[in-house]
Amino acid sequence: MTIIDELREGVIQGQANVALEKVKKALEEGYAADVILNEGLISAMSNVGQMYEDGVVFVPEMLIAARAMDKALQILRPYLVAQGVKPVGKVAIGTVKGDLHDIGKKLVAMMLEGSGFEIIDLGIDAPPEKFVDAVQNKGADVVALSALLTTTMPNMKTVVDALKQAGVRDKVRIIIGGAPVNQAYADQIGADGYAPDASSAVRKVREMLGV
Amino acid sequence: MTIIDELREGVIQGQANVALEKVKKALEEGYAADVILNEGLISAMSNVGQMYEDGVVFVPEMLIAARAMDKALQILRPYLVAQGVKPVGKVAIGTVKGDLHDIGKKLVAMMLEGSGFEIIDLGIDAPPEKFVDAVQNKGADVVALSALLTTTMPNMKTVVDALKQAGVRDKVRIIIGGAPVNQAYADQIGADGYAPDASSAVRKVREMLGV
Amino acid sequence: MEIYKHLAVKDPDDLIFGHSPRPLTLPNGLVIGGGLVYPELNFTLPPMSISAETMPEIREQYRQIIESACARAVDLYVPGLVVEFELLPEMTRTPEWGAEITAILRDCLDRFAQRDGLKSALRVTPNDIREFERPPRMRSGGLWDDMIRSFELCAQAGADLLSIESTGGKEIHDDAILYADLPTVAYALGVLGARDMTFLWDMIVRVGLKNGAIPAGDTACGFANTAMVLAEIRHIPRVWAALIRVMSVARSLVAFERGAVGPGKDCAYEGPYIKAITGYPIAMEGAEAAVAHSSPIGNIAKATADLWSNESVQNVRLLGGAAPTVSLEQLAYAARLMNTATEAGPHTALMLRNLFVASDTTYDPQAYVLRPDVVIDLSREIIAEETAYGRVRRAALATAQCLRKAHHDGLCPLSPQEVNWLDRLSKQADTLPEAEEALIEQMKDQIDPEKIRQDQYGLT
Amino acid sequence: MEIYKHLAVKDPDDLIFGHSPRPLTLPNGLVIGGGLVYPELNFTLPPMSISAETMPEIREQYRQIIESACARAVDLYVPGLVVEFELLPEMTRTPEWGAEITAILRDCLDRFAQRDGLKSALRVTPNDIREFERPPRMRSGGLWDDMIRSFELCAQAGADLLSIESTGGKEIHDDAILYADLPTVAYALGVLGARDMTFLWDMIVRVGLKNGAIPAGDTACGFANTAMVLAEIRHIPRVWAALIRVMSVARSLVAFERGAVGPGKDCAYEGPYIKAITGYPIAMEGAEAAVAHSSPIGNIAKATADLWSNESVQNVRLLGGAAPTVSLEQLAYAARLMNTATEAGPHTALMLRNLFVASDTTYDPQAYVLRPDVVIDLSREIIAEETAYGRVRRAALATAQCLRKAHHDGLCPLSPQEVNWLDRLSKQADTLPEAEEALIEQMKDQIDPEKIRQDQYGLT
Ligand SMILES: [Zn+2]
Ligand SMILES: [Zn+2]
Ligand SMILES: [Zn+2]
Repeated sequence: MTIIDELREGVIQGQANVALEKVKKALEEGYAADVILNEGLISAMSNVGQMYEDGVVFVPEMLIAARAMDKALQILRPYLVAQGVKPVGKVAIGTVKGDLHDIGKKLVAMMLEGSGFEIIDLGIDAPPEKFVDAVQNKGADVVALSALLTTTMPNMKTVVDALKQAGVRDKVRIIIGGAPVNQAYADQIGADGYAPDASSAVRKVREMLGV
Repeated sequence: MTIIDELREGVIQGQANVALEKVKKALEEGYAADVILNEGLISAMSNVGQMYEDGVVFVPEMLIAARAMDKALQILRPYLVAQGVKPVGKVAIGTVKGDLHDIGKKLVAMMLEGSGFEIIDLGIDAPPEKFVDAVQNKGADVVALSALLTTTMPNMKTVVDALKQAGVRDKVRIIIGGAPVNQAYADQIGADGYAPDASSAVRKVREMLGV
Repeated sequence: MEIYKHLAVKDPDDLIFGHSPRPLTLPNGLVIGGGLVYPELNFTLPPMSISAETMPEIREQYRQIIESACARAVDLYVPGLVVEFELLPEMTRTPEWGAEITAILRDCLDRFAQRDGLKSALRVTPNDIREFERPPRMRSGGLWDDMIRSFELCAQAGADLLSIESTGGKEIHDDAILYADLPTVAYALGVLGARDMTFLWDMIVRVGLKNGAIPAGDTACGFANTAMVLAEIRHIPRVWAALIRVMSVARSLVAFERGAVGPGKDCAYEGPYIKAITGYPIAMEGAEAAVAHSSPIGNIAKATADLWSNESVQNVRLLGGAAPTVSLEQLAYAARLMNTATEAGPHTALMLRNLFVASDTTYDPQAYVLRPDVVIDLSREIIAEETAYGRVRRAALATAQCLRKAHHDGLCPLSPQEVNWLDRLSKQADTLPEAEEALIEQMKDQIDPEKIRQDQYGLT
Repeated sequence: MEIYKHLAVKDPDDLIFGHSPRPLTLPNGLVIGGGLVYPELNFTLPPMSISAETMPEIREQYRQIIESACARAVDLYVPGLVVEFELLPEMTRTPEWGAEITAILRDCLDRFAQRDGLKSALRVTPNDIREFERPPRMRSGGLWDDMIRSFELCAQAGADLLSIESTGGKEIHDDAILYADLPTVAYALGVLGARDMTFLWDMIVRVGLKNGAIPAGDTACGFANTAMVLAEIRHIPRVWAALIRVMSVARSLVAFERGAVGPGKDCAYEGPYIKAITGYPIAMEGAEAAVAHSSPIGNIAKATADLWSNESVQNVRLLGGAAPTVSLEQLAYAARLMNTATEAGPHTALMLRNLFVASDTTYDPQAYVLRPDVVIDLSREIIAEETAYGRVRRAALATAQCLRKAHHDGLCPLSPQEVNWLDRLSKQADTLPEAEEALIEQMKDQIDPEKIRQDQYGLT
């Protein structure tokens, strides 16, 4: 078992400290940062994601693995920067204004991160300006909007309109999700896509960015 | 009991032959045709309508009374024409294209007739041209549209559009009814009103024509 | 051809949900009427137009409906599922469209059968589009041809069960309901309807045999349910609707005499009579069908159901998911309760059945005539006659008497208006001639040739 | 303040629908928990924005909803009706709006009471809007003030019953569910939630007393139902959701210790425990609430209900009428069946209850923990402790053991993954300190001050 294998195993088991150790060791052993990232961390998360889809594990195992990956990433990040490794893409994600639902958004963010995306988490009850700011000033390639209430879903359109107003609509892809929305609603408000759950959100975002 | 009272009673009881006899007798006695109409026939139907609203009788009693009134009207009509009595208004009524439901339309027509309106019955599955013709060539003041299916209700809009196309939309009031429609739908397709049942349809049509 | 002279169920206690004397076993092993009650899910489109242009959207909607409903069925461990696809008229008039949707549903049901072991059956119900021509041609013409072709193509596309809500005689029946004209109702059901069913069901049975689909059953929906809905909104007396229900039995029975083997259609509330007489399993609907219409028989309809249906729900979105998926869950729990009772033993099942019965019977004569003991009694009367008309007449006479007694005994108290109408209708029933020919003769003058072509019923 | 040390219901056979040891009698004579089960109808708006501009349309919608639902209730002869108006957050933030709608509902219910003799009660449930500020201030600030004012104005506008779905502790509970972090769940429910409920319910009881409205009850909706929904979509293990349900009992109980008298909230599936412990009547929801969410307890939830609810349905149009009217009919038939059984006598009622129970318990541990005998056993364990935290801890330990035994005995078979998780969670429960202070100390480092203000819970 190589150190990369051990790292992967540590992340899958959700052992943050093991992951931390193994990343350090891998760097010492001279592995390139992008190799550690792709073959260690992202591969581990994709593994866990598959187990989840197969019904072998639940979300807690995924989240605990993601937490381990996060810890490891903190060590790895400076090396990635030095090596000039860019994230697959940057996603600004938030639950729209008036809506306090956190869970769906959290899962999508976690799975996107596990697939190599950089996440700008705008939190819940997020006003349109925050999304505009993320695109204008923080380089978001994708805006992901969540709403769980039929009364707050109209605020998704407000965000789309604000992005238009700010003249940045063309620079960004918009994806929406949440119980009350669907593809037809995405079309109607001028979003680029809709995803019914976290796994398909990752597929959809990849598709959108052609990665 | 005057002969008019006897006529009224005959209609209420749904005795067509009695109604027929009494109208003849009233004419012989020198009653004016409009008096016989208003104080005999229409008054009787309004009486039956009230009993229905009070839950004392059902629709069959009303229909049988209306049948008696119809018979009497056949005798009376030439006298009304001679006297220059006009109906309160003319209503062209039909179930829209693709829809075969008859009952709701029938009840509305019956109650309108009982209130002194002249009815142009366009039947069921009625194409837009029939409604246009009724307005252009038969003097309909009101077009009443019925639909019982969500799949045929869009054909109500087709009729409204056809009336516009033909340039007669302003000459006529349009009222709609039937299980799947409501006031909001009436507004949406540009009809003038909506009625949830036969009694309110009569009220609504009266209101529309200011009679 | 089977003429029913004896009851298949003689003891009221044997007339119970899940069990029919002649259960139906499908090739995939699903047994209907063999002990378990299954949900029968129905659905339709939200308000939209049906045309070649909208067909892609329509296909997608049916795909989503069936996918989501099957997933929920698996989540809820249903032991079996029946899906009814009731075509929209446009889909029968263009038979290819109906067949396409049938194929979509078939495909999804097969996938869930294979992947999740979900046992299912697909009932397909083309429309009786003959009435689109007025007066209708009942045995030939373009509409007839399209209707046959719809049956054929749907059967070939994967329908397991074939049904129809046939309308022969309805041309004059609607008015007869509204005018409370009992002889015309008897004529429409017993003379016209029965003759039409004979011709029509011979065709459906042939198509079924040729294409490996089961001829299931018909319904008096256009007759007795029209009356039920009118009674619900207080347009006609409830006793009148109850009489029409029992009078409609003889008409629906014709399908079975010609070769239908069940399960009867969900909206055929005459189903318990059909089951008592023929022994074939039936679908019923009640409380969970409030999505489609209100009814006075929400619980009692469960008493004798082999399939439990929601009648029809539009594919609109509710908080809990697509409305058809929501219906599936409600049906699944209702069926699960009945099956739990069956599993607990006959005594428990009978007690639950009796609760369903007791729940509704005192409120409405339409519920009263679904009491298992009443069903058995009146069924016995009905099959004492050998012709459809004779049975309709006997049904009218016996039901009027039965309701009078129920009112008198306080088992189903009626309002004074209802009692008055029961008398009026009863007197009308008394005037019905014994001989069918006499009624035909009597009707000759009254029939409006602009409404109905009597020659289309083999009458001259 | 009442501390519950003894069970109000000791015999599992006495824990049954319609009957509670301490029924509630309203001024109009409606008795809840006195023998009959009534429908409790909930409804909400279809997708639309809530603002001053849309308020006229909103008023009209509520007017139509209640009018149509009451008419159907009369048509179906319901012996009583409870209506719940759960405000939308905007209506609590502008308390006048919530009060306006309350007045509209009140007016309609009064009209139907007078004209048709429809006995009813109006439950009004303002929102816990404190969470709109993050981290929330729990005991002061503009949101708190608006929330109190909403209770006051709604009570003055005619609410009979006051409820809330309070959220104290939820700031950290959501994550704890997702991470399967049992100590944090215990802390959120037993330490934070219980403290918040004490403060909050003292306020609600005061408002109720002053304005003549009855403080009814709270629900662990934001906690245990969040877990249930996540279990339903397979995000978390079902045993985890079942544990959280029973752990939540101690928190919901606080409302009753502070003066709530029921009926408990519909979505509080911990209700049977509340009823067993306090003797107050409860609302429950299940199969008919599929309009709002899927659930594994569709039938068993009926076993102990005094009010039977649909949770919430949007005012959209179905073939059978407005969706709330459709729900009303479904609830009416469900309640009628239960009342028919009650009328038939205790033996029959108990048999129906047992069918509801048997129907669901083998499929899901969340159903299993609602078994009346399990409820009584675990309730006894819970009230053996005197503090909320002690009760939460005991609930976790006892429920884990109970589920292990149920699996072992084949009463509620679990998948290998579920068994694995039951072990993991059970081990976490074993590590819970006996003393509340120890847990508080232990949590100090873990709490993120950006998420929660501990001082708002009387903690330093
Ligand atoms: Zn039907
Ligand atoms: Zn149907
Ligand atoms: Zn809730």
